[in-house]
Amino acid sequence: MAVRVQEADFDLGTEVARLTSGNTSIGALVTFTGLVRDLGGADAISALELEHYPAMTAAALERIEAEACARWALQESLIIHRYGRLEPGAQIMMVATAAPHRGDAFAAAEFLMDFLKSRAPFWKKEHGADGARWVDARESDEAALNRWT
Amino acid sequence: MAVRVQEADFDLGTEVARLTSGNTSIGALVTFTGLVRDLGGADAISALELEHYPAMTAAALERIEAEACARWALQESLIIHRYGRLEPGAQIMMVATAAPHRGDAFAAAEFLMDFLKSRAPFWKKEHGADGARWVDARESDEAALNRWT
Amino acid sequence: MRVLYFAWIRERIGLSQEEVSSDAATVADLVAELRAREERYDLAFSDMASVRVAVDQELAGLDAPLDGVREVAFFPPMTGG
Amino acid sequence: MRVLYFAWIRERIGLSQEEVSSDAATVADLVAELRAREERYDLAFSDMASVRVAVDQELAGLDAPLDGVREVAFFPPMTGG
Repeated sequence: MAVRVQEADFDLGTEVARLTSGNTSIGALVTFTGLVRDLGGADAISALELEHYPAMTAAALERIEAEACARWALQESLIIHRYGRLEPGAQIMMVATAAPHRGDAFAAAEFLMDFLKSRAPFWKKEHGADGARWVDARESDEAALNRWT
Repeated sequence: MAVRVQEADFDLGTEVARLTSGNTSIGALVTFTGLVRDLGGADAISALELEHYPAMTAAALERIEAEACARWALQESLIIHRYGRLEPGAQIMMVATAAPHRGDAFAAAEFLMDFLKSRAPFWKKEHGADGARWVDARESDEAALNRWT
Repeated sequence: MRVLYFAWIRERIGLSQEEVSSDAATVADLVAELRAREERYDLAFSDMASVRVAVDQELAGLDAPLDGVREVAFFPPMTGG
Repeated sequence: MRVLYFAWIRERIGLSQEEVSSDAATVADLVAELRAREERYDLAFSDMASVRVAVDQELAGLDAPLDGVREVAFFPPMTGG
């Protein structure tokens, strides 16, 4: 169970190796990595800027993680979320969940992602040729929370 | 879109880096890793032996992968499955799915896993203190296929 | 009380945080006070459906009481992940 | 026709593969022929609910025809992943 909020990049392989190292009771490990997506053409972006609320962010992520650990039999979990200015293709964040069985690991990872999307205090600004614009929250992301109630 | 059946171990970080390298249109990447789980105590195992049907395996995995690519808007996918004798804690297999949005990447990874469990020609034998036993297929794994029909 | 602004609310107001002396009983009262100050505040809070609030770093509603509160933050819907 | 056995079916029969000359019309007929041969085959195929079949490397049922078939494989339910 760990949460990290950082400007620096992370290495998925290293993080996962650390999570499972020495624990032979893990049967299933799920990871999600979010990347800066550049659609090119008229929507081409040169950078994604991530602003957050430092005093609140870690606590919000820890609460989301604790909720996942209360719902599923997780042996390990990890949330890393970056902030600052990121290039297209850069890693934005990752979650990892480890459990005896795959169902729990998948469900917990999806749960973490659904809550991170709408309940973690981050805001994204896309920089493109025509200037910059704040990314709107998607209604589908808010709706995705309902499946966990 | 790639399938590998091998005795050798694999490195999750390397595989994922290769999958996403140079493609800035990927927004979401999901991985699943299956590990040799040792519950210890009376059920302690010293090794897991994976037998497969070489002439059929790659084709079966490719069919499962093609079906996932037909159902979801995947940009990349990868299945690696090992065979041979594995120690507790060792990696058995992995899948990775990359898509513009997280919903597709998660669904496709779960679909691949559900089909690999019951439709990929592998058989597992656990070696423990009391000898060896073939792992039974779980009814829940067969039932898991129904949610995709 | 410290008041924080994030994302386009921060940009519209032109401040990331400020100290505010207020007797506002609720978040809604505080918003009304701020809007009355200057047009940039009025503009930032013109569509409260697009504004989220945290009181002492916990998500809260517009009716949340401010008694004893040290920090109020205003921001658009979050876009993490 | 080449016949392959995997996992505990392979162990019970004591062979991983063999060439079989048979006029069996279907997989079920082939199973009946094999069971009649020796007790180890009879034992391996005593509970066909636990046996899966691939004909020329495609999953098939017991009623699958064997005309022109080159390879038949018998194995327990798969446990991949």
